[in-house]
Amino acid sequence: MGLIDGKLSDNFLTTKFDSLVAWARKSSLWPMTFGLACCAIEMMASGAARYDFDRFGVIFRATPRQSDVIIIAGTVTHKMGDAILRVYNQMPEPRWVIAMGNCATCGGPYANYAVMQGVDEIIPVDVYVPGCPPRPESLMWGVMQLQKKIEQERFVRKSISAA
Amino acid sequence: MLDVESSQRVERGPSTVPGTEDLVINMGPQHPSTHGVLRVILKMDGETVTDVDCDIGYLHRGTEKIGENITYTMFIPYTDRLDYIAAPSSNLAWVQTVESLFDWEIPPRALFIRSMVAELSRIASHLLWLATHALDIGAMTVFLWCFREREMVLDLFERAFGARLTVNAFRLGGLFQDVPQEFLDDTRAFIEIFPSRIDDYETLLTENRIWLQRTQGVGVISAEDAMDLALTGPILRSTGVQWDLRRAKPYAAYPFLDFVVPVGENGDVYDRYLVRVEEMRQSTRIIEQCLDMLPDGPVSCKTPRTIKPPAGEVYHSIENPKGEFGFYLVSDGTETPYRVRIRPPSFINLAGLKKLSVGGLLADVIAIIGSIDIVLGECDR
Amino acid sequence: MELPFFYLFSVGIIGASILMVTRANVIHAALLLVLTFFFLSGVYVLAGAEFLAVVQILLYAGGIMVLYLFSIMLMSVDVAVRLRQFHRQTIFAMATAVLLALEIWMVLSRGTSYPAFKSFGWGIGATPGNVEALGSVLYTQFLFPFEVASVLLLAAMIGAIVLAKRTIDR
Amino acid sequence: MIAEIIAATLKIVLVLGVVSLVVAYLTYLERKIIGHIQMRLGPMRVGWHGLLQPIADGLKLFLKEDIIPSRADKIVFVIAPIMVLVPAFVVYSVLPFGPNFYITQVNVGLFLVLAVSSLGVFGIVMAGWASNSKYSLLGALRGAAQMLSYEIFLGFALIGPLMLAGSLNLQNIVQAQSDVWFVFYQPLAFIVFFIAALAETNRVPFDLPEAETELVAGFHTEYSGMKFAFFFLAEYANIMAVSTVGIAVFFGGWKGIPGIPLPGLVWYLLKLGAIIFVFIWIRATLPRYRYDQLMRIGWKFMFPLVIANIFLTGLVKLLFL
Amino acid sequence: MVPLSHYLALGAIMFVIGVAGVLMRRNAIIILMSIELMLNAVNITFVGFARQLGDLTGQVFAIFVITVAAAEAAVGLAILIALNRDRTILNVDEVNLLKW
Amino acid sequence: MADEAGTTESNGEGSAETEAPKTPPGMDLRNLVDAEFPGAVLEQSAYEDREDEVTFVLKVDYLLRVCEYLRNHPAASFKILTDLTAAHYLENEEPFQVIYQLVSVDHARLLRLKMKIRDGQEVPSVTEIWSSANWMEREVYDLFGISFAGHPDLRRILLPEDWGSHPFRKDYPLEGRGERIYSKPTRKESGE
Repeated sequence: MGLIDGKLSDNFLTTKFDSLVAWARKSSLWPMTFGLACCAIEMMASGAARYDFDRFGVIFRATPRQSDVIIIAGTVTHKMGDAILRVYNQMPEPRWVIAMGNCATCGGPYANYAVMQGVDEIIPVDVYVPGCPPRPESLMWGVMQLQKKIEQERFVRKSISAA
Repeated sequence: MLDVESSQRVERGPSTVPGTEDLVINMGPQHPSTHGVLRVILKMDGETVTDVDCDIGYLHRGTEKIGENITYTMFIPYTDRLDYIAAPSSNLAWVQTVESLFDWEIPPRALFIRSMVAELSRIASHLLWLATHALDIGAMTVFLWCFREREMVLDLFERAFGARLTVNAFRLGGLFQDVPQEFLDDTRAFIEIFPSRIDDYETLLTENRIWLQRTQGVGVISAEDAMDLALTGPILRSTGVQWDLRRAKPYAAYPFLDFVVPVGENGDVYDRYLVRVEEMRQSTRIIEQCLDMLPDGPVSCKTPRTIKPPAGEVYHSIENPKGEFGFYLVSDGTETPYRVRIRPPSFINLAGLKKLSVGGLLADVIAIIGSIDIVLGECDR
Repeated sequence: MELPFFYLFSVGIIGASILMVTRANVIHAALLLVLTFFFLSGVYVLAGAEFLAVVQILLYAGGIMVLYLFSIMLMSVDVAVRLRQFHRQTIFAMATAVLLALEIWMVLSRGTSYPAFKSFGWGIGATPGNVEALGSVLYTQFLFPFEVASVLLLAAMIGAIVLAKRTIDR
Repeated sequence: MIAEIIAATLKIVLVLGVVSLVVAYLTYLERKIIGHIQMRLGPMRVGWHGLLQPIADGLKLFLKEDIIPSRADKIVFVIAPIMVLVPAFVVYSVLPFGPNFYITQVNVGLFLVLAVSSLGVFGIVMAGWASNSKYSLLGALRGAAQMLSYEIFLGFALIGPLMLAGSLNLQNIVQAQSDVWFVFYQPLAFIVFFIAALAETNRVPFDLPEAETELVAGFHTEYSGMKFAFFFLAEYANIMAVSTVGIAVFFGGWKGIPGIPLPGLVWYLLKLGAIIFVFIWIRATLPRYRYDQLMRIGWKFMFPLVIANIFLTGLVKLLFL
Repeated sequence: MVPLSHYLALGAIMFVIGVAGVLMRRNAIIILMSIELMLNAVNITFVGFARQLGDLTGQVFAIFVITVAAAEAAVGLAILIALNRDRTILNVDEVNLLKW
Repeated sequence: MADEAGTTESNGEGSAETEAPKTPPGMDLRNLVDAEFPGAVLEQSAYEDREDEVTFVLKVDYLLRVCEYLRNHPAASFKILTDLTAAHYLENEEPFQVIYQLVSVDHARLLRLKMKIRDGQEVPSVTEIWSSANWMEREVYDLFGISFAGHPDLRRILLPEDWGSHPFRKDYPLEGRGERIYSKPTRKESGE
């Protein structure tokens, strides 16, 4: 894949191929089981019977190597920052980040010495899900937003800015 | 899965001590069964654990320091986020601690509702514990079944207080408003079906041979050792010590309620399981009594607009689902507390992990961490 | 049709085994030995010994070599990789090996004149289903050696357990 | 000669293609069945009732970045997933799916199945060692010990039926069950076989080598993308293979209940579905054994049981047949 | 048809490689594996002869050899593990406990 | 007796026992301790005379002996050290207080011990008496910078090893100090 990534021009074949790839990727988003605080409980609830993330093809994987998206669910402290960065670096491309909850978004109610004011200080975030903690429906909305974002990504075609 | 300091690579260099070198396994701060961001450093000889060191603080959010900078009322939402699995319990501990600085007369209706909601939160907490504990040991269906009932409890919270998880349930002096009648009806409906659901879990686990083999005789601790380590809650009770603050130092509506404090015999993981399952049944009984005895009347006493307690210091603790959850509060007579100390059950119970797990196998450590039932929010604060 | 396959397997066996005895990394050596055994079982199939071929894979590759790998992982092999791999006596060893090769070659070249080697005598082993034949030979003619072999295995098993077990008082 | 080779190749391609597809859909089936046991729906959004889910998963994994950890042993790391997948598929070359539906017959058929499937453990050991990660290494050690031990019980459990059938050829074994399935003659052997099969395929309650809550993902913790997909496929291919062996040896293969005229392949598929359902059902129900308990069950319970079974079978055959 | 001499030659080459491995290497595990190689070389000749003579005795002996190899591997590895546990050594020339 | 009893901040109940008609709470324990270690208890107080809020302020030298005595004496039997914390009073002469909250399961009662120490003064560790003190003393060390003599493993527990300051001291701001800077990763480090 590496050879033709982002090098082809728009035509019927490449467009179809890209949409196929996008479909596969958005249909099988495997998040990491990565819970930090309160939001992790709601993340677990999202995977449980009533909300059932599996409907979307979302199943939680324990290892970063096999996951596509990391849901930062909870307060990110400075001590945890190293670990998050390391987990993120262990994930294979393409990878996405959902910042779940106010703490991961902006530090939430914890404006003090120990807490990082938003996980975007260390890793790039694709979707922010507000709430303290967000309801499972909100997290689902976040995943759907991410799916929409993936639909628009280009893989073998040149990116819009380059073209 | 990831480790922080030394990466998870195997260092197979020459060992300093002759003989088999110990394998150092670094679990966490991101590992599926450390229940959050606990990091456990295990020294292992083969599969046998020889030393355990916990690295905590990955969720240290300085809650106590924040509490010293805001007013008494403003701190209630922060208590939600301490033990976020049973938020009303944390609310209750804080609210009662502050109230103990005054001599307010809390209306009985508020007391009963508080007890009822605290017991609901105990059920919610124990359900989450059972779900994750069973999942740790490999029984994945229990996880989803428990979450089904947990969702029902969260629905009740939502109906009464408007939030699922961080409910901010109580106010100083009572409740901020009366609970709706639908909440009471739904609660009654819930406690009618809940005992049969507990039977369902027990069908899957209590007499399951694999479950018995995985939990019986694992992580045994004696009553002496448990008290020495200040382990509280179901862990202490599983060793046979009947110490429940709802009984020993009754608060809220518990003096009027009839319930049994279940105790275990062997102090192993299985007994902790039995104790918690029985506690869920007892909680159901308590809720039923609360519903039956619920008096009419106001739900809040007259409180001043700005809460300025007299100077002094108090320590007040309640029986949280995890153990003794308390606050040591120093007031200097101003609107903000001078010192807020949270007595965290998870933190202190987790300190017993080493005692419980050395000599066991790797899989036992997982079962033991599960049976301690930690929540990192109040462990790290 | 058989000959090209035989050459293929032979080259595989020889190449893999030469690599095996020269690797510094024990795990690589073990895996190369497994490869050798695969090719060897191919040779067995060509020689009409299917049962032996399967036994070779099942016992040697699937059993003994896994035991090797398992043991290697229990030991600290990475130290060994960094150390000197060959004895000082390597040159003598090579010389001995070459001498041995010469000797075997001489013996073999003389031996081929023996008449029995010239003729193919397909007997019981010729039938495609040689499992039954092998079984009947093994359990009638060679019953006593077979039982001795099982006693040997039992002794080895007990010996291995005693050797590898930690001292009891630890 | 050429025609033979082409025909053989076509057969192989056909069987492998069908097997790969079925194996991929096993994952779907598992998610659906477990979902319903757990009172949820399982995949619903990708295609009608999530039917395209395995395709999407496979395609995504195929297009995923393939990480080789910098401190891994690169060659072994790359070979390991192949070493797991190849034996899992080679086994199908001798398995009977229907009266005339198989790739080849070998007179050491069952033995060959055992031999080839025992090679899967190499891939696991190699993967665990090459990843240079502690979780992987522990998973590999557990996997090696577990699969080596349970291979023995698996093989010994098959000896009873073999003594009844008098052949190692799977076709002959199936033919020998024309009247009565061997599961009725050999219930002990079947129980041991089934437990050993669970352990051989690393399924709950014996999924120790990849126990998620202990070892993250066990031996394949460090694998991503396509290589991980190989492990995934191999696991399910092994389940199907071992189920097929079980059907052939204990449940009369493609032979159906007399009086119901259905093609052999359909009977086979029905039996396969039933056995795989039990596999999934067990996964949804039981907790996981601990390592020492696993070994104890094997050596102290199952091993004497199979030996006794062989002895009894021999005795009965000697005295009454 | 593969002539007998081919089997014998293959066996001989394998045997010599095994001998060279035993004599050259310091690593005890590789020495053990070289011995396995030698045993297998013998098996090749057994099988070759069995085929040539149409007699299954050769194959039967190969099976016995495999039995012996299994026993040897078990005991050998047990010794190595014991050595490695006590002394963290793997090289044969360091095994000098009996040397005074 | 209780001649040296003073008052803590403002509750002013401790010194009242000489003229008050009823005995203040905790007198039985006070007598117990005074009989064995006269002069160990510097002050005695209880918030609003509550039985559960009895506080003894101890002399640092007596801490270990009094604790062991209270743990083992059947009339006290404080088997559980349920909480150990500290408080910082910036303006006081002895700015730090170390607070021990004891629980007796047998008698279902609480007792609070307290020590006032200077900045930098070492406190004897009670880990030998109650194992539960281990982590709590580490926490106090971490957040207040009070070191405990005789602690088996005095490391930071909540904050990273390299933090360098003690955030629960009153002169430490809520925000600001100790912030660390991360750089966003531009490209994944291969293989990590």
